[in-house]
Amino acid sequence: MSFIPNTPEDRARMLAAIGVPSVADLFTDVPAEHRFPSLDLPAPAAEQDALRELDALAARNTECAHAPCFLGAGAYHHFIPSVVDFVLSRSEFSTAYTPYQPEISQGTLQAIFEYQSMIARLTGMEVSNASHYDGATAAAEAVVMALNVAQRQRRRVVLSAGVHPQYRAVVRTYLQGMGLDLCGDETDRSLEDLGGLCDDSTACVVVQSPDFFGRIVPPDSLARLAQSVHACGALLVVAANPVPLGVLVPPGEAGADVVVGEGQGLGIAPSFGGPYLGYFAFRRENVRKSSGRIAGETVDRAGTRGYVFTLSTREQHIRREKATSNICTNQSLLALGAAVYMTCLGPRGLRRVAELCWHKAHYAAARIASIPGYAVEECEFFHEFAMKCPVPVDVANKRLHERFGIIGGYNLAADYPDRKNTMLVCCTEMNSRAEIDFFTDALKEVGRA
Amino acid sequence: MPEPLIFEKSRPGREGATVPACDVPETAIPPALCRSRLDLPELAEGDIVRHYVRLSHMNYSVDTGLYPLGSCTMKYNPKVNEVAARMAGFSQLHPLQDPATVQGALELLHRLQGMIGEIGGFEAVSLQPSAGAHGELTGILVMRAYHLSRGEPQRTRILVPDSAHGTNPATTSMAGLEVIEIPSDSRGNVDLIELRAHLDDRVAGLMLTNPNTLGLFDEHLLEVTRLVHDAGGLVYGDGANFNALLGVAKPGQMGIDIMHFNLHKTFSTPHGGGGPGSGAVGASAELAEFLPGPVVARVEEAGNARYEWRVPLQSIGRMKSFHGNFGVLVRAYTYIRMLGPEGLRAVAENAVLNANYLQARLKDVYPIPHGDRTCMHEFVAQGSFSAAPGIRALDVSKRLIDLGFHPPTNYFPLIVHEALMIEPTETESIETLDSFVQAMRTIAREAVESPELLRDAPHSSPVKRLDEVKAAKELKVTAGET
Amino acid sequence: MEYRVDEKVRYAKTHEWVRIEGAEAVIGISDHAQDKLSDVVFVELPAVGATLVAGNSCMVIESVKAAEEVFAPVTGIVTGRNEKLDKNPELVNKDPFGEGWLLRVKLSKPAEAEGLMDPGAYRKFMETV
Amino acid sequence: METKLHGWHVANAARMVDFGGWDMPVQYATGPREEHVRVREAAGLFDIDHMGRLSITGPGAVDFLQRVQTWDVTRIAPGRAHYSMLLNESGGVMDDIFVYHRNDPRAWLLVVNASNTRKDTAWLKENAAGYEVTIRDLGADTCLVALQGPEAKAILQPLVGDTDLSTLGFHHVVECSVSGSPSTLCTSGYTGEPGYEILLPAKGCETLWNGLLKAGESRRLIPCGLGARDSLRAEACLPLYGNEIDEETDPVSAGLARAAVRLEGHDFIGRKALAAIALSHARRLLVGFEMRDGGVPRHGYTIVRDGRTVGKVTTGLFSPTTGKYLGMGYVEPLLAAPGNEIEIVIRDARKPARIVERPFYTSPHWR
Repeated sequence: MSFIPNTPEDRARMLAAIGVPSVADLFTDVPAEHRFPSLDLPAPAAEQDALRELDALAARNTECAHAPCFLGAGAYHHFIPSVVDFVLSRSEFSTAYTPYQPEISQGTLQAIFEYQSMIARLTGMEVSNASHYDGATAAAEAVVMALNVAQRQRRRVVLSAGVHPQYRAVVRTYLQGMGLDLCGDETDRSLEDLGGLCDDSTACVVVQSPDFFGRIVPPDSLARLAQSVHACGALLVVAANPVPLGVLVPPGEAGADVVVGEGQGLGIAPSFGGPYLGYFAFRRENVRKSSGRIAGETVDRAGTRGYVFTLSTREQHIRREKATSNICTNQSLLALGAAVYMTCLGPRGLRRVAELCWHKAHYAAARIASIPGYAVEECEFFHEFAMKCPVPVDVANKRLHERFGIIGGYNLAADYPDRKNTMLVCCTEMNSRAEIDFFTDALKEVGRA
Repeated sequence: MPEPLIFEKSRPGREGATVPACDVPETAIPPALCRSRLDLPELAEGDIVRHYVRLSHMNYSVDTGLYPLGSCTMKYNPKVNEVAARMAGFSQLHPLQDPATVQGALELLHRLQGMIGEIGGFEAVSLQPSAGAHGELTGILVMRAYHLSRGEPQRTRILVPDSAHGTNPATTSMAGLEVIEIPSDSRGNVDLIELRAHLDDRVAGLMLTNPNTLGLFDEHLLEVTRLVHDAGGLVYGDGANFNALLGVAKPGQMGIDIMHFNLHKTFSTPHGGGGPGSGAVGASAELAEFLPGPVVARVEEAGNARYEWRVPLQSIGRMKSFHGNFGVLVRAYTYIRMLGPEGLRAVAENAVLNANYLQARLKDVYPIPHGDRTCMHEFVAQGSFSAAPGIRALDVSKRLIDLGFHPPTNYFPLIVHEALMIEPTETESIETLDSFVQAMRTIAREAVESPELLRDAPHSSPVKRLDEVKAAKELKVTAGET
Repeated sequence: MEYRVDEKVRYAKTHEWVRIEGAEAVIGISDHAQDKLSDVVFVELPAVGATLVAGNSCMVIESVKAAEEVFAPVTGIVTGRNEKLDKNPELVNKDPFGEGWLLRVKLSKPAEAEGLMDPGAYRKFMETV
Repeated sequence: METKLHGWHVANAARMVDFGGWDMPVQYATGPREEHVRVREAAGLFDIDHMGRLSITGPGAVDFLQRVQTWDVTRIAPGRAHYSMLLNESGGVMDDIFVYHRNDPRAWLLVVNASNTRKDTAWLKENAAGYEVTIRDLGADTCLVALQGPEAKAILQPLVGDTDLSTLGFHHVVECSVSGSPSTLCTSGYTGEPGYEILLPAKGCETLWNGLLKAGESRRLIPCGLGARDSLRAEACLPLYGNEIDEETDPVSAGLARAAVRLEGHDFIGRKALAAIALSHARRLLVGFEMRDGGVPRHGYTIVRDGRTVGKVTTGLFSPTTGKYLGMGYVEPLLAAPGNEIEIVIRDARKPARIVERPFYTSPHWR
C-alpha cells in the first residue's frame, strides 16, 4: 500500500510494544456484530488505472475552456495567470492546516493578512476576514452578523430580488430556525421600495451590484439607500462580484456596512462550482460581531513583526454556543490564490480585465439587439445582461450546444418564473470578437421556431 | 529573516501579468460609475514568485514532516489527487452547464455519493456541505426539520457530550436549538445515568463524536443510540474522527442517523492551510428526503443510464451555492478508488496501530488520563510534570518545534488539564514515530533540567512566540494601518 | 498565590465587588477574577441607562483566550461606565479595585448589598475554590 | 347517503348536515366546543362510517400497490399501517389514504376519503389491468368508528379480551374482538390525540356503538360530530382533502412528502412529476399562521403582503386548546418561513398574521 509505510515486521514490533497479539485486538471496543463489515466498493486501482478511469469521466464533459461560453450567473470564466497555480501547488501552503502554531505558519498568516488588505482596498472597507466558504455563505454570515450587531433584537431582514437566487436560498437555509421576517425579494423592487420596507425592526437590507441580472446600482442611489437604512439603525449589506470592482466605485465608498461576494473570479477555476472563495469585508466598529478568522499584525519576543489569528474570543472553540458563527476555518488556499491573482494583475491589470468584460458584453448586446426576435433589457449593465429569446431558453441552449458547440447563457425562468424565454448572457475577457460574432450569428438560426 | 509585505515591495509602473488588447469597439464607461483609485501591489512576475516562495518557506506542512495535530488527521496527501482535480474536463466546467454536457462529472458525484454511503452505512448522501462545521449545521437543521414534519416542534434540545468539539454547541445555537451538556464517565464514555436523566420528548437529538475527542470508542455506543431513539430523538455523528473506523465499522448500522464526513481528513484531500474542505453528509432512509439539494440521481432510460439533479422532497434547502466543493470531491473519489475496500480498512488499522504505539511509548513520561484503555486513531496526554511545576502543555509544544515536529493539539479537549492531543495517522513510518518519541522524552527531561529552554521555545522558527495580547488590543488587520 | 482583597467593598460568589456610595454603587471584578482571566484585551460595557438584575450576566470581559461574563452583584440602573477601559483595558488587571472599576449604578434594592460577602468571608470563600 | 348509525344520530338530537353526499352529524347536544375539549381531555367517539374501505387481495397485491400509491409498501411490516397518497400523472393528489397491512402480504386494506371513494375505486380498477388483484369495497358489510383521546385506551381495553392495547404503538393494526364481535383495530386517528379507528362488523354495529359509549361513560366519553373533528384535525394541522390538498396540489407543496411518499424502491404513478416539482422551486407552500389581533380566517380568503396577493387560506379556526385564531394556507415559497409577516383579507379588512411552525398543537398524551 503505497501510502502506508508499515511493513508486517514493523507491525509486529509495534504490537509487541503495545502488548496486544494482533491489530484486530485494538478494536475490541467496537461491538463485535458490527466489527469489520464488508465494503461493497470497487477493488483498488493502480495510479495509472485510476487516472485512466478519471480521464474517461472527464472526457464526457464539455469544458468551457474549449467551447465558446456565455454562461455566468455567479461563476465566471476568466484567464488565470500561470503564477497562481504555481503558488497554490506549493505543498508548504496546500498541505498545512489552520495556523494554530503561528511560529511555523507565518507563510499562511502573512499571505492571509495581505489578502485581507487587498480585499479591504478593493471593496473600500476597513476590515476583511480570512474568507468564508463561498459567496452564498458569506452573504448568510453577513446577515447573521447584522442580527448580532442588533443584539438579536431585530427580526426583519430585507432582501433584494437582484441578489443571486442561490445566495438568498442559503440565507433562508441558515436562518430557518430563528423565526425571522425575511422579505423584499418576492418581486423585483426599486431601491426606494427596498428602503421603504426597512423599519426599526430591521436588522439589515441586502442588495447586489452588479445584480444577478448584470444591472449596476449607481453609487449615488446606493448612497441614498445607505442613508435610509442607517436612519432605521440597520446595516446595508452589499454583495458584489470583485472583478467589476477593478473599475467600479467600491460599495464601501457608497456607505455599505458589509460587502461580501464570490471571489471565484479572482483567479479560481470554475471547477463545476467549487471550491470557491467567499470574501467578507466590513466596518471596523463591527469587528467583534463579525464571523470567521482574522489575521492580525503583532511582534514576537524579539520585537520582530509577525502575524497571528486574532479576536478568537468570537469563535466557536472559545465562545461555544455564544459564538458569532460555528465556522472553524476559511478557504485559505483560495484566498491565497486570489491574493496572488490580484498581485499579478495589479491595479491597472484588474481595471483592464474589468473594462474588457464591459466592452465585450456591450458589443455583444449591441449585435443581439439587431437580431429579429431578440431583445436586450434596457438598463446600465456591466458584463451580463438579460436577453429575451423567441424560443424557450432550454431549447435555445440545446440548439446552441448541439449545432454550434456553444455553451449558452443562464435560463432566468428557472429562478424567476415571470421571466419566460429570458437568457442571462455573460461575456468576459475570454470571449474573443470572433466568438461573440459566432454566437450572435448562431442566435439567428437558433431563434427559428 | 522576515519577508516584507507585498505592498512594501510594490513600485508604481510594474506589472505581473499582461492583459490582451481589446478586439471589439469600446463602449465608454460612465465616469460617475468609476472608482478613482485602487491600491493593489505592483510587482514584476519574478518578484511575485519570489515573495510567495519565501512565504512558503515559513510554513510547516505535512510534506515537511510529522503533523500529529489531534482530531485534524494530517495524513499524507497523494499527489495523484492533484493531477485528477486539475484535469481540464473537471476544473474547466461551469456549475450551471446543462446536465447533458457534464454527464461525466455527474457520474463521478453519483459514484462518490454511493461510496460514502457504503463506507458509512447510510442510505443517502449530500455532497454539498463545504466543511465539518458546515456538515454539522446541515445535520442539525435536518434533525430539526424531521421533528417538525412529524408534528413535534417541541423537540428543541440537543444533547452534547462535554468532550465534544466547540463547533457542536455553536452549530446548535445557530440552528436555533438549545444545548444541553452531558458529562463523560470515568472511562471517557458518555455517562449513561446523566444521559437517561436528560432524555424526554423535548430532545431533538444527541451529537456524538465517536471515537470521541479523547480518542476513545464509546464502550456503550449501542446502548447510547438505543436510549436516544427510544426517547424519540435522533443521533448525529460527528465524523471528524472517522479515520479510525474506515472499514472497521459502519456508523449507520450502529444507530447513527446522520453524520458528516471530513473528506479533507479521512479521505486525504489537502487542508490548504485551513481550507477548502468538504463536509459531505450521510443520512438514514428516514432522513434522506431532508438533505440539502440538489443531489445526483441516476435514471435508467431505454437501457442506458443518465445522471440528473434531484432535490430531496422536503430538503432543508441549499447550504451553499452550486454543488459542493467539486475539486475536493474529485480528490476524495480518486483516493477511495486507489485504496479500495482492503486499503481503507488498512488505513484505519494502521492509524490506530500507530496511535497505540505512541501511547505505549510515551505513557511512562507523560500522564495519559485514559492510558489504561486502547485508544483509537489518537490519544490525549498531559503536558505537565510534577517535577517541573512551571511548565505547561504550550511550552512542550513550542519546544517540539525546535526539535523539528509540528506540535499536537493544545488545550483540547477542555476536560483534560494541559491536554496534548496526539494523532500520528497511518502514513507515518515507525522510524518517524520513534524520532517523535525521542523528542518528547528529551523535552520531558529538559522540562526538569532546563525549563527555560521550553519557556523560551521555539528558538529555531522564523519568529519567536508572538504577542497575542498586543494583536488583540492594538488591532491591526490590514497593511498600512497606523 | 495570595490575592489582594479590598477591605472597603463587598463580594459576590462570582468574584465581582461592590462599593456602596450612598444611593449608588461602584462595580468591578476582584483581583482573583482578573488573574484567572489573564491579560484583558476588551471590555464590553453596557450603556448608561441599562438595567442590571442581580445575578444576571450584564457584560463581557475578554482576554486573548477567554470571554468571561460579568454577573451583576446588585440590581440597579447604570449611571456611569469606566470609559478609560476602552483604550486601556489592562487597567482591569493592573488595578481591579481602583482604576479598573467597571460600572456605577443607581441601586434599586439597596438591601441586596447586605447579602454579599464581606472581605473576611470572601477570603474564606476563595480558599474553598 | 346514510351511515349505518344514521338512525342513532337522528334519535340522539344530532344536528345533521350534508358532507360529500352523506347525511352526517356535525354536532350533538353538547356542542362542538365541548366535544373538542372532551377529546383533548378525555375521549370522544366518532362515526366515520362514510369513509371508503377497499380490500386489495391477491398475489399481485404488493406490485399493484407499489404502482398506484406513493409509499413503499415493502416497508410496511405485517400488522402495521401507513399514510399514503394516490397521485395523478402530474403529481396532483387524487386522494390521501391509509394503507393497512394485515397479517397476510396478499391481503391489504385501503381507507380512503368518503367523497373520493367512487373516484378512487374506478381509478384503481382502471390501473389494476395486468395485476393479479381483486379490489372489493367493504363499505356494506363493515362499520367504521373512531375512539379518540387520552382515555381511549382505558375505555377500550376491557372490551377487547386478551389483546393488550399497551403493546400497540402508533399505526399498528390488530384483528381482535370488540365485545365479542370480530373487528380490526388500528392505532390511528384524525384528531392529534392517541386513539383507535375500529372496523366493526356492520351487523349489530349500533349495539357496539352504544356499548362503547356505555363503557366510556365513567371516563367522560361522548359522541362527537364533524364540527369537533374538523377543529381537532386543524389544530394538529392534519390536511383535509378539498382544503389543503386536491388534484391541483402536490405532496411537496403540501409538506406531506415525508409522511406519504417514498420516491426510492418503486415507480408509482406521478413519481416523475414529483421529482420535477421538487427540482423547480415549488410555486406555493402550505404554511400555518397565527392571527396577531384576532379575526377568524376562512377557506378561500386572500393572503397579502405589502399590498400584493401572495396566497389563499385553506383552513381557519378559533383554536379552543390554544385560545388563538389560527389558519393554514398556501403562500409563495419566498414568504413561507416561520416568522414571515402576512395579512389576511377578512371582509375587505387586512388583519395581520405571522407564519408559525406547524402543528399548532401536539398532544402531551403520546408518551
